[in-house]
Amino acid sequence: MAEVIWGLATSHVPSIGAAMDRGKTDDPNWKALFDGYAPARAWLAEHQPDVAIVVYNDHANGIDLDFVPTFGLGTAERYEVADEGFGRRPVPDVIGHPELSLHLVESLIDEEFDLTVFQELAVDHGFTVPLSVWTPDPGDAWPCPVIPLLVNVIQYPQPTAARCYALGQALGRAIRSYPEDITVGVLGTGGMSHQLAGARAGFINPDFDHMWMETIETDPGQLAAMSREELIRKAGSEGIELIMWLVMRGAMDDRVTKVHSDYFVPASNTAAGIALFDNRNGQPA
Amino acid sequence: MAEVIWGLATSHVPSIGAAMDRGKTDDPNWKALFDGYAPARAWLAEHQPDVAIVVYNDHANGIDLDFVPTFGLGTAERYEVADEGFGRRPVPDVIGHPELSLHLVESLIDEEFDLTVFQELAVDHGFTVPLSVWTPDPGDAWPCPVIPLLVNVIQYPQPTAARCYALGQALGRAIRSYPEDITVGVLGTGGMSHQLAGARAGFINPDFDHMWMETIETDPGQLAAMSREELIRKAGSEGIELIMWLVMRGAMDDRVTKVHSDYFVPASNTAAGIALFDNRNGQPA
Amino acid sequence: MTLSSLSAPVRERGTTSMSTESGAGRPDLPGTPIFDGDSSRRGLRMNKLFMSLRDAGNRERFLADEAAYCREFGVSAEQEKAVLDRDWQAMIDLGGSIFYVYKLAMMDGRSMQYLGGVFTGMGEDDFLAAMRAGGRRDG
Amino acid sequence: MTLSSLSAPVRERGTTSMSTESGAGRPDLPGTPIFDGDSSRRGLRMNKLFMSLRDAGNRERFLADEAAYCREFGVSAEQEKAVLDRDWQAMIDLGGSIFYVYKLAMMDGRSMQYLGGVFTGMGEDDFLAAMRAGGRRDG
Ligand SMILES: [Fe+3]
Ligand SMILES: [Fe+3]
Repeated sequence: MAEVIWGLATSHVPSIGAAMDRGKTDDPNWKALFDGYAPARAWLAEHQPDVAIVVYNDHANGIDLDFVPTFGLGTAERYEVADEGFGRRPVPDVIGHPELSLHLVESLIDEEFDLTVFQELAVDHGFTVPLSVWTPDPGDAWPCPVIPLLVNVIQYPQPTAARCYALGQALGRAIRSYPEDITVGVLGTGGMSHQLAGARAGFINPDFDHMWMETIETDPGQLAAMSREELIRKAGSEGIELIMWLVMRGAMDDRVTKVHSDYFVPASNTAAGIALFDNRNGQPA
Repeated sequence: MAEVIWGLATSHVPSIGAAMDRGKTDDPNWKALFDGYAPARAWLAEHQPDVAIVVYNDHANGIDLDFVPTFGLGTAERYEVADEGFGRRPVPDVIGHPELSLHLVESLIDEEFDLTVFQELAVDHGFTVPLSVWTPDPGDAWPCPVIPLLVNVIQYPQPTAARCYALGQALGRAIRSYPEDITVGVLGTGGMSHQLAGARAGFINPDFDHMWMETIETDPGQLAAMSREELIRKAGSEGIELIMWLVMRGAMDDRVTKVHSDYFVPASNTAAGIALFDNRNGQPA
Repeated sequence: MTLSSLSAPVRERGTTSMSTESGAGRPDLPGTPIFDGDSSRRGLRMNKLFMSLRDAGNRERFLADEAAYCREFGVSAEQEKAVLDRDWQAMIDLGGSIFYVYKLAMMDGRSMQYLGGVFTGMGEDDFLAAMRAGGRRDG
Repeated sequence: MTLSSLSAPVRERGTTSMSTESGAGRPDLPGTPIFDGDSSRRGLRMNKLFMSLRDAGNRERFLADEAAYCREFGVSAEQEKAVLDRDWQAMIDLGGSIFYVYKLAMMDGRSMQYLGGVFTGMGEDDFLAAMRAGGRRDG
C-alpha cells in the first residue's frame, strides 16, 4: 500500500524559477521569498518520497488551445522540460513512474473522473518551478520520479473547486490502493491571489490568501464550496489556480500537521504562498 | 428550451460508408443492410432537427495515442472530414454549432464531467458513417449543424457504461436548459458485437445484440450496470463501443417510442445494428 | 491603491459582452476579462500565432514581416492591427489569452509588469511600485 | 463455429501477461487482446508509425526503406522485425492497436478479413465464410 507522506502547496510563478536560474535569490527583491522557503526545504530534504505527483497547469507551452483537457494525467517514462521561448530552464528532465500512473488512471476512471491520458507531454514552469521550490539544487536529476496531473485553469469553465477536491480525495484512495509499499509526496501548485490582465491587473488580496492558507489545512471542504465567480472575484482571474491546492489537499488525510508556511508579495505580479503539510498520522512534525 | 426529438443508434463500420461511396448498396452482400435502413431514413427525412450531436470514437485519424481523452466535445464552426489513408470520403465537411457546444461544455463541466474541449478536430468514419446512415445523399451539406462528442473506447480503461449513461443524462439536461427553442437529434454510434484481433477475432453474439437492442429501449439502466469485462466478454473487444449507445439513450426520456430497428451480420467483421427512437412524448411514431 | 481607474474608458467590450451572451452563469466582474469559450474561439488563430513565437526561427520570420506572418496564421484584420500596433488591450479584447499574448511581449522584451502598466493605465513604473507596496486592492 | 482454435499455441503473452501485472481488475479473456495502458506504452512509437501511413508521402518513404523508416520512428528491434515481416500477431503482441496496425494492412491492400484469417489461424477464405455464415461463437 502506498502512502502520501506530505503535501506541498506552492505558487509556480515563472520569475521564481528565473530568480533561481540567474542566481538572484539574495537580491533584495527576492531574499525574503527564498528565506521563507528554507524551513520547508530543510524538512523536505529529510523526507524524500519514492514518487511525487505535481498538480499543475500548462501556460501555452505543453498543450495548445486546440484541445483543452479538464484533467490530464501523464503515464510517460520521461517528460521533457519545455522551451517557453528563450531556452529551457537549466533543470533536469522529469523521470516519470508509469506503473503508478497507470494504476492511478484505472482507479480514477473507475471512480468516474474523465481523465485525458498523456503519453507525451512537455512540462513548463507550472511544473518545474514547484520542483525547484522543493529541491533548489537537483544536480543531474530530481530526487524521485514525478507524475504530472494537469488541470485546466486558463480557459473558462474550469473544473469547479468541489470537483478538484473530489479528484484529490479519489487520488488519495487510488494511491492507497497501489499494491507496492511506496511513499508519495503531492504538490498542489499555483496562486495565490493575482490577476494579470484587465483594469484590475495587479490585484492582490492578502486577507483572502491568509484565510485560504489557514482553511486549506483545517477545513478544505469549505474552500471547495466556493464558486468560480467567487474565486475570481476574491483571488483575481488567475488566482483561480488555487483550485489545484484542493486536489493536493484532497489526497491527504482529514487531519494533517502543518510543517511550515509563508507568504510573500510580490513574486512578479503574484502573491506567493507556500504551505507544507505532514500526512504521517501521529508523527511529530 | 431545446428538445431532443429523436435518438438514432447505429454501427459505424467503415465498409458501410465505402459501400455507399462506391455505389455497392445493391450488391448481394450489402442489399439487406441498406434495405434495413430504409424505414429509418424515411422517418428521419420527415423529422429534420435543427442540430445533431454524434457520440462516436476516433480510430487513429483525428487524434493520436499521445493523448487520449475519456470524453471530448467539439466547439468548432467546422470539422474537416479526415483522410484515413486513401483520400477522404466524398462527403461534405461538417458544420458545427459553437453556441450549443459552449452551452453544453459549461453545463457538463458544472455537472462534474471532465470534458476535453476541442476547437480543432478532423472527424473519421466513426462520425461520418452514421451521418451517411441517416442521410445517404447529403449533396453539398449535411442536413443541419452537427456537434461531435468523442468517447475513448479503444484504450483500456474506457469510461464505464454507468459513466456513459450518466453523461447522456447530463447531456439531456444540458440540451433542455439551452435558452433557444431548437430541436436536437442525438446519434449513438458503434457496435454491435465484434472483435477484430486475437484468436477470438470474428466473434459475433446475436443473443447479446438482441438483448441489447431491446433493453436499450426499455431498461437502459440495466445495461449501464455492466462491467467492461462483461461487455468485452459478451460483445467482443470492439463491441465495447456499445457504451456510446448509452450516452445517446441517456439524453432521451425514460420512455421512448421505437420507430424502427434492424440487425445485419456481417458488415465487414461486425454485427451491424440500427435503432431509431422517437423522443416526442405522446407523439404517434 | 484602489481600482478607481475602472471608471476610465477601458475597452473590454469584446470579452465582457461575449461572456454574457450565452449567460450561463459566467462571471461578469468589472475590470476582469474572462477567457471563456467565446474568447477562445475568437482568439484561436491569434493565440496559435503567439504560441508559435516560442520558436526562435518563427520569431525571426515574424519580425521579418509581421503582417505576412499574421496572414499565414489566418488572424482577423482587427487582430492583425492589434498585433502590429502592439495594442495589448485590443489583443485581450479580441480573444487573446494573457498567457499567449505574453509570448509576444516577451519577444519584445516587455515584462508582465509592463503589461500591467498598460492594462491599468498606470504605466509600468507606477504599476511596479504598487506591486512592491503589496499589490492593488478592490475599491 | 467454435473457438476451438484457442487451444492452439497462440502468441498473446505480450498483451495478456502485461495486462495482469498491475492486476487492477483488467479483463483476462482467452483469445482477446486488451489494448491497455501497458500495451499503449510499449506500442506508442510503432502506433505513431502506423498512423503516419495515412499520408501518401509517408507511405512512399516507408516503402522506399522500411527499416530506415522504423528507425526514424524509434520503434524497438522486435517491433521493426514484426513490421518488416508483416507479422501481424507480433505487432499486436508488441503493443500495436488493431486500428493502427490496420493502417499498414490497408497500405498492403489487406482487408480486416485477411487479418482475421491470420489472427485466428483460419486463413482469409475460411474466416470470410465464417463471417458470412453469421460470425464465430464462443465455446
Ligand atoms: Fe499558473
Ligand atoms: Fe469504431
